[in-house]
Amino acid sequence: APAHAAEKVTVFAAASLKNALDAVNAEWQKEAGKETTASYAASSALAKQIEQGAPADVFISADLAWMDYLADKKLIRTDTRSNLLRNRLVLVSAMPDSKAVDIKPGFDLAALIGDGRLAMGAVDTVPAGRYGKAALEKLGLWPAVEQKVAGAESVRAALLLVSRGEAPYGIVYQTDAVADPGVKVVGTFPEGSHPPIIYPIAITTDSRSADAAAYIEFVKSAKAAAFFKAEGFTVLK
Amino acid sequence: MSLEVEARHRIGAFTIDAAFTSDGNVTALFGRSGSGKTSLINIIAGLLRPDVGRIVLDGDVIAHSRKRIFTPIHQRRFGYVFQEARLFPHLSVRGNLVYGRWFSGAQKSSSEFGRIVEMLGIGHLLDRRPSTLSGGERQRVAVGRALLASPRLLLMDEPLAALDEARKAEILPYLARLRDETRIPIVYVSHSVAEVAQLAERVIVIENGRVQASGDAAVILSQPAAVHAMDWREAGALLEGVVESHDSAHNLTVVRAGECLVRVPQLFAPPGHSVRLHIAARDVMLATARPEGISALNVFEGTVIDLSPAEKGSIDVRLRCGGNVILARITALSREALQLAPGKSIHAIVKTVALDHAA
Amino acid sequence: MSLEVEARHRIGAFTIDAAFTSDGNVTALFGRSGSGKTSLINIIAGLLRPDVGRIVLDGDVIAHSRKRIFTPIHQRRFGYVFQEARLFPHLSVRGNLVYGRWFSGAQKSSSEFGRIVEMLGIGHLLDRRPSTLSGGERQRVAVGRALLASPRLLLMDEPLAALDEARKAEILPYLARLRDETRIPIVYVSHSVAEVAQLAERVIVIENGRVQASGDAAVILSQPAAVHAMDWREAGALLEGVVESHDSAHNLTVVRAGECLVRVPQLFAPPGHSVRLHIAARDVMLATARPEGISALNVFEGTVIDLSPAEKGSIDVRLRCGGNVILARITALSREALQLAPGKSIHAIVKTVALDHAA
Amino acid sequence: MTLSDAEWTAVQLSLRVATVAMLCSLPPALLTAMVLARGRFWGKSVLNGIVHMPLVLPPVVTGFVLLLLFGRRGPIGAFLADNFGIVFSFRWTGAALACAVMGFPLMVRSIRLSIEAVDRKLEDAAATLGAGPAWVFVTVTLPLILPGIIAGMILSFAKAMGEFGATITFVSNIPGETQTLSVAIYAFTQVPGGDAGAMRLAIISVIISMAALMLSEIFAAVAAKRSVAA
Amino acid sequence: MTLSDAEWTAVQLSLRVATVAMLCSLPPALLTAMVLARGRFWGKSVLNGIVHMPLVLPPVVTGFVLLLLFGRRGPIGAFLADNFGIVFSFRWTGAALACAVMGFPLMVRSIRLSIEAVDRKLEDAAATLGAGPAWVFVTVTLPLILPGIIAGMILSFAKAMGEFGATITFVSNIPGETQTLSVAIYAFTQVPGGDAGAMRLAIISVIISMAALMLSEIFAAVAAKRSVAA
Ligand SMILES: Nc1ncnc2c1ncn2[C@@H]1O[C@H](COP(=O)(O)OP(=O)(O)OP(=O)(O)O)[C@@H](O)[C@H]1O
Ligand SMILES: Nc1ncnc2c1ncn2[C@@H]1O[C@H](COP(=O)(O)OP(=O)(O)OP(=O)(O)O)[C@@H](O)[C@H]1O
Ligand SMILES: [Mg+2]
Ligand SMILES: [Mg+2]
Repeated sequence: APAHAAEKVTVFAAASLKNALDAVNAEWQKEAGKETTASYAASSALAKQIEQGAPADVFISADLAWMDYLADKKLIRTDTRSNLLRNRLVLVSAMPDSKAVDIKPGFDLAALIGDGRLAMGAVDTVPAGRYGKAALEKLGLWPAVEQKVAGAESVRAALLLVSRGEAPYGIVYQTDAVADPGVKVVGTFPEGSHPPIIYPIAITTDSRSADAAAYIEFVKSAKAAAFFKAEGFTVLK
Repeated sequence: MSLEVEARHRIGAFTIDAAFTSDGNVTALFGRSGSGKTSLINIIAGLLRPDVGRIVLDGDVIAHSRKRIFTPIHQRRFGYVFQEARLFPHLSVRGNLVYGRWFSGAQKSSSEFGRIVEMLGIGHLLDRRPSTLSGGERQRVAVGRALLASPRLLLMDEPLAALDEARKAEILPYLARLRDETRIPIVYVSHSVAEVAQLAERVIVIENGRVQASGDAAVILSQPAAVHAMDWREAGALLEGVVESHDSAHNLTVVRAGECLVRVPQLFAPPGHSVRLHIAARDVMLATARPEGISALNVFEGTVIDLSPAEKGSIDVRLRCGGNVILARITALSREALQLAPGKSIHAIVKTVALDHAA
Repeated sequence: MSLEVEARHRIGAFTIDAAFTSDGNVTALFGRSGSGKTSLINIIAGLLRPDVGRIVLDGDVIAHSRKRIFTPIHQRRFGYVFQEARLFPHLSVRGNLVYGRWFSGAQKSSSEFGRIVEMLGIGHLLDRRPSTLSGGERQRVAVGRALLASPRLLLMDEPLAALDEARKAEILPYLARLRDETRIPIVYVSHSVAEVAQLAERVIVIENGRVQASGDAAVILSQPAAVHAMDWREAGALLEGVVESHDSAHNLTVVRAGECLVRVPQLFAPPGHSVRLHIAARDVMLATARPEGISALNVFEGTVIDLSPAEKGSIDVRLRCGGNVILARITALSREALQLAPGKSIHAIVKTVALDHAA
Repeated sequence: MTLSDAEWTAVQLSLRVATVAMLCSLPPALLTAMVLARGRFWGKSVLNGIVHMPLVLPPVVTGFVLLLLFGRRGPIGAFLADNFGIVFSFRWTGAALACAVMGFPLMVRSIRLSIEAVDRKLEDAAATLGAGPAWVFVTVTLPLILPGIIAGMILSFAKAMGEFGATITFVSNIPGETQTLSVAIYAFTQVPGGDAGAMRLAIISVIISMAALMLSEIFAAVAAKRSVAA
Repeated sequence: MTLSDAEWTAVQLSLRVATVAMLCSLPPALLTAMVLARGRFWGKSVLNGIVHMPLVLPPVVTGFVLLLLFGRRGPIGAFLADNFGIVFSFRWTGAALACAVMGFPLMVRSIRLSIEAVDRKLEDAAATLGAGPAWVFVTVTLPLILPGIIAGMILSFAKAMGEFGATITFVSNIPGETQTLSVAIYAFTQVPGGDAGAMRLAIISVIISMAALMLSEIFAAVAAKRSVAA
């Protein structure tokens, strides 16, 4: 393994974790005196990089699919794998006067959107988009809004589309919605309407770091949980 | 036709500071390489905007720096044959030739096109690209392009330099016709006195950016001392004459210049038509007595006006013969042998074939 | 020195099919515009690879298409003065001049550099960019660049076309010296008989890609009929002679050619040195009796060999004078007046100043 | 290799977007290149900098900037929508705009390079023959810079084929409207097992571009032959 | 505006990556441009296509291809690591490689355009003066195509400053090693509240690129003045 991996724990994490994980890592350094290197990118890119021998010790994916991908290829130590965080999907609007809605089967989302667009992560690619589509399908709303969906490059982009007024409504993560004063959360998708939005964590098979296990422990600790909660994540035990 | 040019301009270390007026139809610019001929022509064309300058053509103020007048190049309609051909590489020869036609109000008829193409011998090149032409072919196309643009003034910067004598001999008479018939004024740069003598009415001599001498071609061409730049061998006198008669049997024409009758190779001008004869000083022989049984057909009686100092063993003798001034170049040895001095009466002998300028 | 060239090549509709051998130091290529001179020179230089061809210089096979020999251009060391100057725009004049020096084993001494620069009058231009030079200045730098590359053969394509006569008169003697002293063979394209007469030992006349005539300069230059391309006015005879004595007081030199003593403007060659004199037919006057009291210093007795048919009223008369053949051009009228016929004895009169070629 | 309907739609859309982007950016690119090559004015470096901006910034940023400017509420977007009815957001026109902007610096550079290589003496010659500045440009300058224009168009087209960062940020990924080939390829790369699909589309994209390239090379060869220096 | 240590590191890294990418791609770009401009051989269109590939494909794809080829387990990557100790994966050298590859078509195009505009008669003239092909190239061709080289270098540098798709895919986003400015900007855009940070870095990136541009313009002006057609 590369020299720097021996002393620092290298974390490959989904880009959406940047704020929270940066804080967690700073805290860990304060406590344990150990440095970390964090590389934030799309889960897909990170997974493929690990497949190609990237010097990652810990991988935190934004969805289960890419973690499964690596597990299939025996590139993570499955004994270290656990589900770290969970996120919720919310419906947001840029209009301050928009009323809260109850998202359930039969809810006329299409009428709400009107002839505008529904911004969300691209439904085949961005995890948030996939979850959103699943939820809409489950609720039976998908056929009505399918033609109105604007699939953004990321949740952030979807949020921007809403806050810029390009699209009247959008489906984004709760974590993103709460941080943006430009949008208003008008509804939360029911728990069961979509597969759980899970951020799994695991140590890679190639990891030579002696500190990786300790690091994971810390990330899963209550201390770290505070930082995740602050960003709007639900911490899983 | 009158052209007034006045220009002062610095380019790098070189300063052009020239002024001349010309009322001739053809004005020749003479000068050594680097003397500023092309710069001056560029100023006339508007390609070079002088620091101070004034250009007036036939009373029409083309440019006047103090009055802030500057007619844009394309509105001047001055046809310019550049020293390098400057053909458009993306157009065929035909495309180059007709380029100016698009813009000139007065369209040259297609017979004119054919005539010019034939004179220049470029008919077989019309569909070729300029990059495939030989040096002389390029220059001929450039001449054609300028002629076909119906210019109101022609600027020609050594247009015939790369051409063989036979071709020159076809083009020069055309230019002379242009001068006489269409009365398009021409400013002509050349190093060849033969060309200039045949065409130019006014000669401007440039040296180091300044006008060294200017005036009537007849006068300037017989002042070789002033004309550093021209072929020293071709210095001579210009005679104004009138066609008197033709001797077709012997292919001769008799021209009356003053009181002299000069026999020259046949000219294609009707009797009464005025012509100019350039008699090079080196072609004039002197004799104290009228020689008999010689091949030369022209023997003029005259008197010596003056003699120049010897230069490289040669002396130019000015003679007055029947109202003309003729220049003869002889050796210093001959001057002694013939005891020449101003006032002495003498015979000037000139071969007819020596007066054959256009081959 | 011997140069053998044989080439057959098609470019577009044009076919060059020429072969000549030359053992002269200077070989002149003559021909009308578009006749294939530049193409032929390009073949010699290696810039054009002919379909079939052979080039042998002093027994050294430079190229031979059948034997698949083709010496790369840069190994030929043939200095080439192009018809257009082709200076390197990114180098200063100095950079252009010394460019060849980097590659030639034999370095020209810096005194040679100074000499050539001074002869060409480009000393004040050394730090300038080619784009700021006048047309003639560019051509002079191009000549200097080729000369300074220590070539084993010089190819010159109208090198002096854009120059004034005074400058030509400085460069031509230099080239003559080069020919005589360093014995670098030169292939020279020019439209000017005066230039060629001064330099060339062999003349090749090209017409439409084919060799029309080739041979000794003296022979070819006195066959104006064969030389369509040259200045008809300058046709004449070349005399081989030896410097007999100098008359410094009168700036004259006496040259013995056969049994004739010819007085010419002073030459800077020691007695005994062999020289060549070009006597233009138009400068020769004929007289049935020896004329007296005339300025012309050269009067030769001879007999008429033959007369050409009249062309445009002129007749070329070949004379034998003291072992030389001299050409005289007279009018048809004079022939009648003097009753010239082969065998008739006659006097040929030539002015000394007419023999002054280099001004 | 047969294409699914969706893929076929993406191919058509990509071609349309790339072609429109290339053609529409040509006039402003020509103008900008001309100004940069020939102009002498104070803010030239600034203009030059702005032209290069889409290259210097991550495409996502460019996409954001486009959204801010040309979005429904953006100053330019609102103006165009209100006055001319031109709407970019979530339209293929927006994708074309994004691609045009991303390819703009490439096009300007190529054309500028050619303009700077033009022998201005030829333009002077045209002027002496009576051609005014506009005619000189059309009849002399333009033909002479054809190689640069073609090169610029190639780069712009190729860039448009590969562009997705700015496009997806600006106009999202709407099948049939803004989902170009490269956006579709990107989508495939984002899901496990999508490699085969990505590969398929990438090959299609490469084939199209290769064809376009060969076509352009033929044009360029013709243009080059025509403008060989005399 | 003061920079944090991390930002300063990213700036330095970006400069290093962009400079190395630009300089290292120059020789192969020159060679490729020369071959494309002058060569007459069968696979020319194919070579031309390959050169344009990074432009045509989404950067993510290029990044993946690089990862597959030059990664630790990739055929070329393994070969280079074993035999020369050159490692690209997750090193700044990999970022430089990604940027070089992405900028390669731009550089080749510019240089090729200039090569095609060179008056070959000048090269002939040099040959008659004794310069062999290599010397002709160095003393005549190279100076004459300087404008194209400079333009190509500008484009390559600017592209390297803005590149993140291929980089982040190939060598990830490792601070101090592969996190260039534009990758850092991208990371900022992916989290709530990152806009200000992204803006800061974008401004820095623009300032650096502007400075580089101005410098290059000065060079280009000098080069242009030197190679004005005579
Ligand atoms: N940009 C420049 N910088 C410095 N000197 C220049 C520049 N352009 C021209 N010159 C000089 O100006 C002088 C006049 O040039 P011009 O081209 O007018 O000469 P010319 O009389 O046409 O000569 P030629 O007969 O050789 O063509 C030359 O000495 C030339 O070197
Ligand atoms: N690429 C080409 N395609 C067709 N014809 C060509 C091509 N190149 C040259 N030619 C023709 O070949 C002939 C010979 O050209 P070349 O340049 O050798 O003539 P030249 O004797 O040097 O003439 P000049 O005295 O005008 O320079 C010309 O008629 C020219 O038009
Ligand atoms: Mg000139
Ligand atoms: Mg020629």
